[in-house]
Amino acid sequence: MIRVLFFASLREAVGMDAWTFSPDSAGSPPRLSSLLAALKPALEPDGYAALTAENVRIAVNQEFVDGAARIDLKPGDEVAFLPPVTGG
Amino acid sequence: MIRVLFFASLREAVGMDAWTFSPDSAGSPPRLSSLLAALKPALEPDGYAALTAENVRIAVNQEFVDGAARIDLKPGDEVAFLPPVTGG
Amino acid sequence: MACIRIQAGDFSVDQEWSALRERLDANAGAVAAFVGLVREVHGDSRSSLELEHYPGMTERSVEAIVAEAEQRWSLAAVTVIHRVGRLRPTDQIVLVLAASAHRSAALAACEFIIDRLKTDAIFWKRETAGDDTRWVQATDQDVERAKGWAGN
Amino acid sequence: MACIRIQAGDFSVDQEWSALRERLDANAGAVAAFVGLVREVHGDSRSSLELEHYPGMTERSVEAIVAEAEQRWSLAAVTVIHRVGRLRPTDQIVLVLAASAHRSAALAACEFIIDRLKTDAIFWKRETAGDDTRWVQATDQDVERAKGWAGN
Repeated sequence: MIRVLFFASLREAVGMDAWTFSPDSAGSPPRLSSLLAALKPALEPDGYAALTAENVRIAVNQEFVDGAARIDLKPGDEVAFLPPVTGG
Repeated sequence: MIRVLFFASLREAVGMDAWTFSPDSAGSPPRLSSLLAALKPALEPDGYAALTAENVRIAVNQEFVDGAARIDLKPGDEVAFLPPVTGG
Repeated sequence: MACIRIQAGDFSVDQEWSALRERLDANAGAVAAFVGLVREVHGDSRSSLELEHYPGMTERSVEAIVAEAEQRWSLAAVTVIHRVGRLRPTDQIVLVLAASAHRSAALAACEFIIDRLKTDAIFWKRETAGDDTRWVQATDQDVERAKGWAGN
Repeated sequence: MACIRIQAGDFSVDQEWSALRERLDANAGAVAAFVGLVREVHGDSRSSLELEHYPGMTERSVEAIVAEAEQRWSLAAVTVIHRVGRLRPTDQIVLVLAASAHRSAALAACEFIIDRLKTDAIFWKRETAGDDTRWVQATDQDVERAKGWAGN
């Protein structure tokens, strides 16, 4: 089981703050690409487009990942979708 | 009567914090040059050299004056000798 | 030597200043500080600001900014407090304190930290004024300011 | 809008911060601050610093610096307090607070004011450590920093 988190404008775009990804346990190690594929039918087209926009960053276990689609995931991982930040 | 003030290192160099200049009331309006001429015999050579060093600034009535020697003075004026400042 | 807190409640500049000062020795000659306050949105005094964060990752993003400041400058002590949750106009939102032997390091570090908090710390702001609510976007100016430190 | 004081006694950062904050409206988003502390001379904890000033002219020299800052940046409020007389290591010596709508103006004004206080305000410092006493000279670095503002 992999926990998926959505923050700020993305939380609103997808209409939920968390989602659970349960990859096929028999297959090869799940990747972010398979997570996104499983997520797509659960979302409105606008929500999926928002998540995959160029300025959205993805964190796995609270570390940003680049070239995220090819990252291997494992049970217990936490994947987060983060829109551009605006602190301070 | 013109009041003359010495600050910080100049106060120590001349050995006093204030001095009174009483110009000849019959003559032309006193200038800073006549004040310095009257002051010179009252000071040790080191003290006079310190007062007339290049980095010493002179204020008349709490305003800095440039080309100070030719400034006209009048009774009641306050003349101050200021070494380089170091605040903050 | 850094004190970093993310909190919903208000902070006291006085308490933080006193606490920082106790951590300083007699070689610290300069403390630079920055306090951010919530501004009214479009002059609406009933507007509000809501700050969202990612617990855990947000703290580490702020720690990374402070660690970079500590690498760039010789700092005696640093405090960063950033609030989250719903805030009102004139509320305190962020505090940065940076102490050093000399003012140039303290001032530069304080400015660096607040600039980077704007662009690299994991917070999201939503403004609400009347019926209108929107997520705040980073300004080009903020991004430029933060980039400016890269060359230094 | 500026509060300027030259005083022998200590100041409270808390009181000054509270007083400044009361002068701000909901359009002020940023306060930058600087506190100068007395450093030990040559690691001597019994060293001391004596600050001399020219009553009247010193106040006006500080007012002129603040007025120039207010011309350069749009400032909501400014506080400058500078102490005189005998001070000990770790004592507070100077406070600058500058408030503005945005952080860039507040930070720049605060830095400008403290840089100019070093070179243009009428104070003289004498350090005493053991039997040794000397008048502090302005550093080349201070003069360069102050000159740096001329081109901006």
